[in-house]
Amino acid sequence: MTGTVSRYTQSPIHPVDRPPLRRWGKLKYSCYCSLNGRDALTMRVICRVILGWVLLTPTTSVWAQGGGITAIRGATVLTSSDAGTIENGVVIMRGGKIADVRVSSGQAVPPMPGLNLIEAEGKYVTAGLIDAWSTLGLNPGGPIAPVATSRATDALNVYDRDAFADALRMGVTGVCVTPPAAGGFSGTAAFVRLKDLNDLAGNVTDDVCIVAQVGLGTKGPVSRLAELKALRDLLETAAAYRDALDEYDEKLEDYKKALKDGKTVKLTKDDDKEKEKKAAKKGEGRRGRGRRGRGRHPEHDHEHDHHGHTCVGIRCCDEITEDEFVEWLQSLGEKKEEGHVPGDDIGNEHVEYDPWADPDWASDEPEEKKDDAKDKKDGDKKDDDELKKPDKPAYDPVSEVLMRAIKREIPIRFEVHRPGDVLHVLKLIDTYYLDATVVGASGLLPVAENVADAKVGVIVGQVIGSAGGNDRSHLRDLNLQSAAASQHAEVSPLVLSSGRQGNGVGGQYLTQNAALAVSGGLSEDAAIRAITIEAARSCKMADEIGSLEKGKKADVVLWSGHPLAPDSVVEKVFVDGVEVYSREGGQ
Amino acid sequence: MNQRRLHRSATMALMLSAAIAVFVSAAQAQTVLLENGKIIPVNGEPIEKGSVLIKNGRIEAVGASVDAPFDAKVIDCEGKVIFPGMIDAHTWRGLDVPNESPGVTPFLNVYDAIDPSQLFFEDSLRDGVLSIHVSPGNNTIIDGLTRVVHPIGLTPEQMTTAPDVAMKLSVTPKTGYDRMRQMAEFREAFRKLDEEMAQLAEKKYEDKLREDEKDLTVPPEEAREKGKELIEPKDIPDKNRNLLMLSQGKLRNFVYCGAAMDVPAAIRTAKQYGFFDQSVFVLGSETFKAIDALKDAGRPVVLDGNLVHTEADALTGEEEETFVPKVIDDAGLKFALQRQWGSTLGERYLWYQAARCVREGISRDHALKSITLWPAEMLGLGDRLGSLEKGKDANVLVLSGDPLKMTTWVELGFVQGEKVYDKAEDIRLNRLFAAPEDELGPSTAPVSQPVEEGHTEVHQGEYEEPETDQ
Amino acid sequence: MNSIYLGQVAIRLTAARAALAVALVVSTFALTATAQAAGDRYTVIKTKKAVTVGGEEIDDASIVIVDGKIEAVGKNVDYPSDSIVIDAKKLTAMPGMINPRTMIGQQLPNNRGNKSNFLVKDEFEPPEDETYHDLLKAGYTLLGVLPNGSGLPGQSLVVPTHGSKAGEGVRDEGLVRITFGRPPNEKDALRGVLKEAEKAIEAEKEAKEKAEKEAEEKKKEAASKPKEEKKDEKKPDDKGDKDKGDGKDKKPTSQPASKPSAKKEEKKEEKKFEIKDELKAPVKLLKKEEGIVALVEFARASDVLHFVEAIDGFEFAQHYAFASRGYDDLHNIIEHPLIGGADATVMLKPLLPQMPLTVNPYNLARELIEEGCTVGFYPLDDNVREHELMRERVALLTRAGLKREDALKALTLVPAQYLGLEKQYGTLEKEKVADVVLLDGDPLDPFAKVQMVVVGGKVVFDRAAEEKDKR
Amino acid sequence: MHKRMVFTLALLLTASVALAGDSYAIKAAGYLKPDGSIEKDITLLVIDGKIGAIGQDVSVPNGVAVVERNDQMIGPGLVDVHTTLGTNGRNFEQANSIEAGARAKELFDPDHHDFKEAAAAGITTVIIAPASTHLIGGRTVVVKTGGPREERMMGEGPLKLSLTQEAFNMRRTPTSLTGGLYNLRQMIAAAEKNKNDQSAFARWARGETHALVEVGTPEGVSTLAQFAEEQGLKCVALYANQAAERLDDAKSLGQPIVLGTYEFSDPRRYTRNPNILAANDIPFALTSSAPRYQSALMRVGAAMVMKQGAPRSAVAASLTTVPAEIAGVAKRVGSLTPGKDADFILYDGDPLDLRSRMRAVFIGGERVYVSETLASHDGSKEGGKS
Repeated sequence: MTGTVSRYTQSPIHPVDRPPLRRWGKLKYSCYCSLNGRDALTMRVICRVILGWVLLTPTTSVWAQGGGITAIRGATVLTSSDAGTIENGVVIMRGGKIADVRVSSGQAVPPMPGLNLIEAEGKYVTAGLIDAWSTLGLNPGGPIAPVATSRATDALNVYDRDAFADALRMGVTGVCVTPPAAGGFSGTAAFVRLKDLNDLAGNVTDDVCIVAQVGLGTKGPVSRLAELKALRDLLETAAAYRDALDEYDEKLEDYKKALKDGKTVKLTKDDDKEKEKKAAKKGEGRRGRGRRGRGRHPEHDHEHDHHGHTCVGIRCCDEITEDEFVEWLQSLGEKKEEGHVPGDDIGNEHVEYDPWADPDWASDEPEEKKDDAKDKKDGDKKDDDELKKPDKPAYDPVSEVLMRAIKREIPIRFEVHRPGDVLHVLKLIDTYYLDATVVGASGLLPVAENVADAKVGVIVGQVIGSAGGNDRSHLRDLNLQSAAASQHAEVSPLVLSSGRQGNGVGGQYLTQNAALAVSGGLSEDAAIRAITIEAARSCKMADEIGSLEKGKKADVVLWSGHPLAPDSVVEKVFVDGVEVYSREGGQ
Repeated sequence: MNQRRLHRSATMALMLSAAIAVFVSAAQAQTVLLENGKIIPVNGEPIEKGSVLIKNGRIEAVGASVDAPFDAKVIDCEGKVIFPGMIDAHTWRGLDVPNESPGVTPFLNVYDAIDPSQLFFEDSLRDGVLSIHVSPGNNTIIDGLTRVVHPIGLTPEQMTTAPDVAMKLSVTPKTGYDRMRQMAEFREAFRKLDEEMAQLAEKKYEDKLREDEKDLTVPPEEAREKGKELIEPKDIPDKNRNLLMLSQGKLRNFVYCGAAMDVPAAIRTAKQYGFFDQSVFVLGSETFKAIDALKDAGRPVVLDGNLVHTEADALTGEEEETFVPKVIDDAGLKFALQRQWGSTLGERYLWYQAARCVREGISRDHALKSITLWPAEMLGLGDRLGSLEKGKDANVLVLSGDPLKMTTWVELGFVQGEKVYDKAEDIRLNRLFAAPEDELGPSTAPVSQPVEEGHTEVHQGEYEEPETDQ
Repeated sequence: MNSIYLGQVAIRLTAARAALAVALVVSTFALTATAQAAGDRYTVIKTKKAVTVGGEEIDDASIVIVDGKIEAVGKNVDYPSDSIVIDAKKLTAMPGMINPRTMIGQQLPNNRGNKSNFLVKDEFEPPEDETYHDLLKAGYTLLGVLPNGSGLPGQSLVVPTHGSKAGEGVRDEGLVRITFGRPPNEKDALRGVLKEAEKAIEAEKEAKEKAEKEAEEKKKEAASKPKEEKKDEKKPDDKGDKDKGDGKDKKPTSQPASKPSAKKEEKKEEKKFEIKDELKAPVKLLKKEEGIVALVEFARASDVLHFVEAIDGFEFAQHYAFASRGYDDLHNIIEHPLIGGADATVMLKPLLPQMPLTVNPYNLARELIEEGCTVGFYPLDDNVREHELMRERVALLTRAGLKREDALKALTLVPAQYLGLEKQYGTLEKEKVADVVLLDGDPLDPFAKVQMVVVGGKVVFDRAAEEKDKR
Repeated sequence: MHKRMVFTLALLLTASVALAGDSYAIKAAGYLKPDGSIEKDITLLVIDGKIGAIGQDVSVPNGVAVVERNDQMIGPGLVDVHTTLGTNGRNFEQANSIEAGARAKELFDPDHHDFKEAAAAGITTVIIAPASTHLIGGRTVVVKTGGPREERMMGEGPLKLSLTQEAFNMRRTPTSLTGGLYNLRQMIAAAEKNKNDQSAFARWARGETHALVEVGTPEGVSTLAQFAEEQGLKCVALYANQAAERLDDAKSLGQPIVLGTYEFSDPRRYTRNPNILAANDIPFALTSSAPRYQSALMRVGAAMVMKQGAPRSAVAASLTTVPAEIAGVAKRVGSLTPGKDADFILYDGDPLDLRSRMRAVFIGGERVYVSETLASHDGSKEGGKS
């Protein structure tokens, strides 16, 4: 590389303990062993022999696939599965999957091509650790203004390899990167498997879950309630949107059927004008629907949806939107003739509108629904004889996302800390029947039983944090308790994670967090599960990763000692059966 | 005495702009033969002693010996170098306001923002940059259409080399946005376009039925499909016209990627919305880290004016410097260099940037192409600009020496066959190079000499035939 | 090869570098091994070309160094066979560059008024070795460290950049900084100082005479305060002078007249005489003693006129050195006798300023030189990066018409002159201190890098060896 | 049911210690030796608040109560070299930057709850220092965080100085580091002349004692090293978290380096520094900087450092012997050695393991803290280790 000059030529620090990273220009990275047909055949034969050595009873499924075999033998295996802890176990990886986990036979094995046998007596093996709630490698690149349509993938800096390498070095093979918190819905999280630091983007699963926050920082009770209300309103809107879409689908089916049956829609010349009128009405209608959102400012409903956020409780109409801009541009030419004053349609509505004068605004939803239903019925009656094309509800990007949560297609996470807020959120979860997890939960202790009753999972962030003075003071020391509390209250599942760090750090200290939780009363087994299988479960990845079970992806970590012990280090990390990190030089 | 000097320099500036006006308006292209010069055609071997014939605004012939018509104005370029006009591949200079405040404004056009009076254009002319791709700034999401201009003319119209060349986009977050929201806006813009076009199609189909006095007998999807072919260009609302062209892959586009992590996003977005084959990536200095992705994409790139990226190692604190063009060149990508505008150093010149590339190990051929032919190709003007070839626009420079030499100056500049720059007539340079007493006449001259007289003395004969056509 | 060719050298260079590196490393080792013993031994640098600055540019020149000084520079020079040979046959040699005004390592508090007895030497805090190293890498071998403050804040220190510790300098006295940026205050202040100094001179003279001629008894009598009288007398006189004329031709004539009268009136007052510390430097300036230089700095061109007025009536040191801080309008007074024509040394930032109220660039350095000035350059600020960019900035000025030899001088010889060190530094000539910078290209090629720096026969910086170390 | 058990157990425990009176013995699973290793199955004999004996074959005199703690390990009380416990922010002096005569002794409240928190985190001895907003902050004081009242004050500690940005502002002199060093030089020169001056500053100036000097940046380490060498001073660099980037300078100081405070958000660049220092035989001490940070972070920091590869011995020393040395109280605290104060902690596992919970903390033989949830764990073994 030309022009690579160091300013500190005599720096005493040499990065010796870095995982293999590609420095620009040269490739130094382990890859899959690729075998051609003939090799594969011989391989298969060899494998059969080897397995005979390694295992007492080779399973056919193991060598049905091609590829080399890696076996770790003699270690204590913390499986994170029903098998529990296996002393003197053997973990066999093949074709990127875990071929078997069992007690080792202890027989000697001669060196063979294609077999990578690692003798690991006195060492420990776990599944790759998973940081279920992290900001590792996140680089939003601007003031954080997440909206429900945000995706963490978009802000994932795949070139921040040093940060990911640090996590890998500590045994972390999977990270759930969540959008930064800002209150309200802040988009969907992404799951990154640290399979190849040079191709992180290729190992991202998008839309792992939707993330929301309530009552962060030192917000007062009123604004916290407003926040909760906003969340509820958005969910409500999404539910209504879902209903509207369903209704439309139904109508469309009927319509199609009618067309098939030979009915036709009569088109008249006047239709145009009527349509325009309709469109105008539709606009009103939209606003009307907004009213249903219990207290949402009617002005702030749909006009701004293309911005991806719905402005609840905040007046943000000062900003001229693109639509308004274009409309205004066009109005300069077209509408003048009709005596239209430019700008008429931008600001005037605000002046004219008086929310207190509008009796509908504050009224309850059921009534409105009734009214609507009535309207519909009336309408149906009128047009009974004539076939009409159904109107599709206007697209609402926020509801499109939230609708998936309501349909339980995607889990949702609420970051919430204060006990009172937790209860509110539990209610919300119950109302909309969400597949939800409570995150952060630093103030879980008093309401742990409620959480347990609600069968809602908990993800605990940092077990210890810096002390008062900053706006995270409510996190102080409480996580430790909540970890213990969760266990006592038998909240299941419990996940430990690195939490919100803000500066792109995360994952590196997962085991230490877990160790602290153990000192707080969590059992060691539960602590390990909380950073492996339960973490995977909270990200809907438990079918593939998170434990050492036959058939799962071979994300395996070899430790020099117990993972939670202070001086044990990661010796090797395998992802999909490929060794991605090896501690050079041993102890 | 001080006042006198002051006054004079101010008036000189005025005179120069007047001179520019004159050049532009003299629209009759001459037939000019540049002979005896060393020709560096960029796309071929240099000719030690050769001639270039300019006729009707185009290059008529290039070669060691060229037959010139009797009426050709012959300019002897003995000891000089003949070089194609350099091309600035991407800049927002020359615009009065580089970005509109809403992020998604595909319907805008830089035509409305070009400010011909900016000194930027004059400096570009002096530095041999004869084609400038003026584009909206990087602080945007989807911005309007760009334009290639030459730095001479009084109105954007006169300055235009090629209109509506490309569209400007940025995946790096606009001020006040984060990356996630930036991308959400992208998705929403294209989704909306799709929806609106579908609705338009449906309406067109229904209108057609209405005209034919028929009933509607097909479900909406079918109507939309059938309506598609009925849409005529005039039906498309102005708001969507450019974006539609973009999504159909018919519009060249320049996508700004400020950081390495933006490169995959840019490529993904471009592919998803169908404009990848027309993409040029405008890179920040850190983006070389995404070289693999760039290499796979294989699209041309425009490099940051700051050619060296410096970064401290997170672990050791050691600073590493990387010469970015070398990384790009080694990956086999076509690249264009940008000027580091506002710098008081050499990096504000295109030739200097190219010279630096040569110094850091890039071949001379590539370095020269990166300021001429490659940017021309990126702009889709490869057949018009960027090299000295028969049939191309006569954007030609006569240099006092090798283009990559420190002491070289532009002596003559031709845009579309017109002589638009002559160093001998460049008042600012005359003043720069004049001996202290020269510029005002002998310093012993009586102080009472009227200032205006001095002017006429100096400038008489410089612009003799101010024929105005308009 | 007057012009700088930017293109083709690169590839050849990289190929050559490997060979070069080996040679350099070997020679470096040889040097360090014998450094102590080599006190009187010859060191020879074989170069591709020597840009001597003082004289001609010599191709294939050898530079012979003995005892830290240059013995000879030339194509075919003789040297003993046991000389240490530094092989730099691919490199171009130039004298070490000098930054005449920097605050690097300056520790003084912000002095105001006359603190001319303050010496930077006393408080100099050597910068980090890294900074020194980076300065060497940029080709700078000497720094003139300014005292901090305004008025007469103290005296500069000149230090070499190859690892001098606190208080070690090649020159630590006699460089009196005078800033002149706010005429109303500073004019009076400067005048006041000069008057006091003048008085002190008189008093000293008298004391001497008395000591020679008369017995000690008489000393007791002499005590009175004629200070105020003198001031009153002089001021109207000065003002009158200035208001009348432009000060162009006036200066020489006005001073002798007022002096003698002042002298006589003060005669009686002295007893045991000792000049105050802070007056010592101004006194030396007025006495025009050898080795004293006034480093005068201006913010605006008009300051020069005010300065002339302020020192009117005094005989100042014969050697002024200007460093213009603003200089955008210095062209206004280019014909002023103090600027053009005089033996003033003017230090500038290497920029191409624009004519006021216009966008017309003008080459101030070139115009000053053509008016007969000596012009030198100093970096824009104290950042190492700016030092690295100096050659590029100056090269851009040569593109804008500055002559090559003037440009080179402005980086080496002129700063030396400014610091009163032109006899020891600034060129590659016999008898000068052997600060040799070796580049892989022409000094004015902005892309050429400093490959090696040899000071007093020792290699103090070697890029190739360092890069090899790194690997 | 559960509650009753808690009560009984708590009663039993207090009873057992109370029984011991002035002398008692504890049988434990092991104890942390100064070199970081663990000696197993030991007995600790406490006589009159001092350690009488410790080891595998300690004979317990007749009449001395023996407490069986066979599932627990003993570690020495932790020593924290830089805190502002109990000062309520009174350690700020706004007007002057140089406060060589100030004494931290006079500014803390010995009954402040900060001390209880520190004791609960196992920190038994602390240095209370003036704020870092002074060039010379004054003299620190070494106190215990609990135990017999009359023995809490252990004496005055080293002088505290600061060369960080905080120490300089424009409203008072010196306003810059350079000015500060200039002042220091003058003061040192004066102190060197007057050999009779026995003030803390003068003794430090003459190189007789060491001082804590806060540096912050790597450059600060270099500056300090140069200054110390020039003036012949003994300086302990405080918060030199990147000292490893200036290894030579750190070495030339010839004193331990103080590092802190480590959190779970620290990038590896900082946490791997102790590792490098240890590899170069430079001793280091960790500090919690309580109450600005939680006292508990001291042990967390040690675990983080160990995870980055620092050897056990160095990490153990960094919490105990090294800070005791810096505080000048190594003869009394810092290790479990006969004759020293009986400041120790009962853990339910390896003292350096984050999984181990502190069961009880003793200062001067007196129990000052007992784990609140102890009972529930004793009751149900689920929380223990496998």
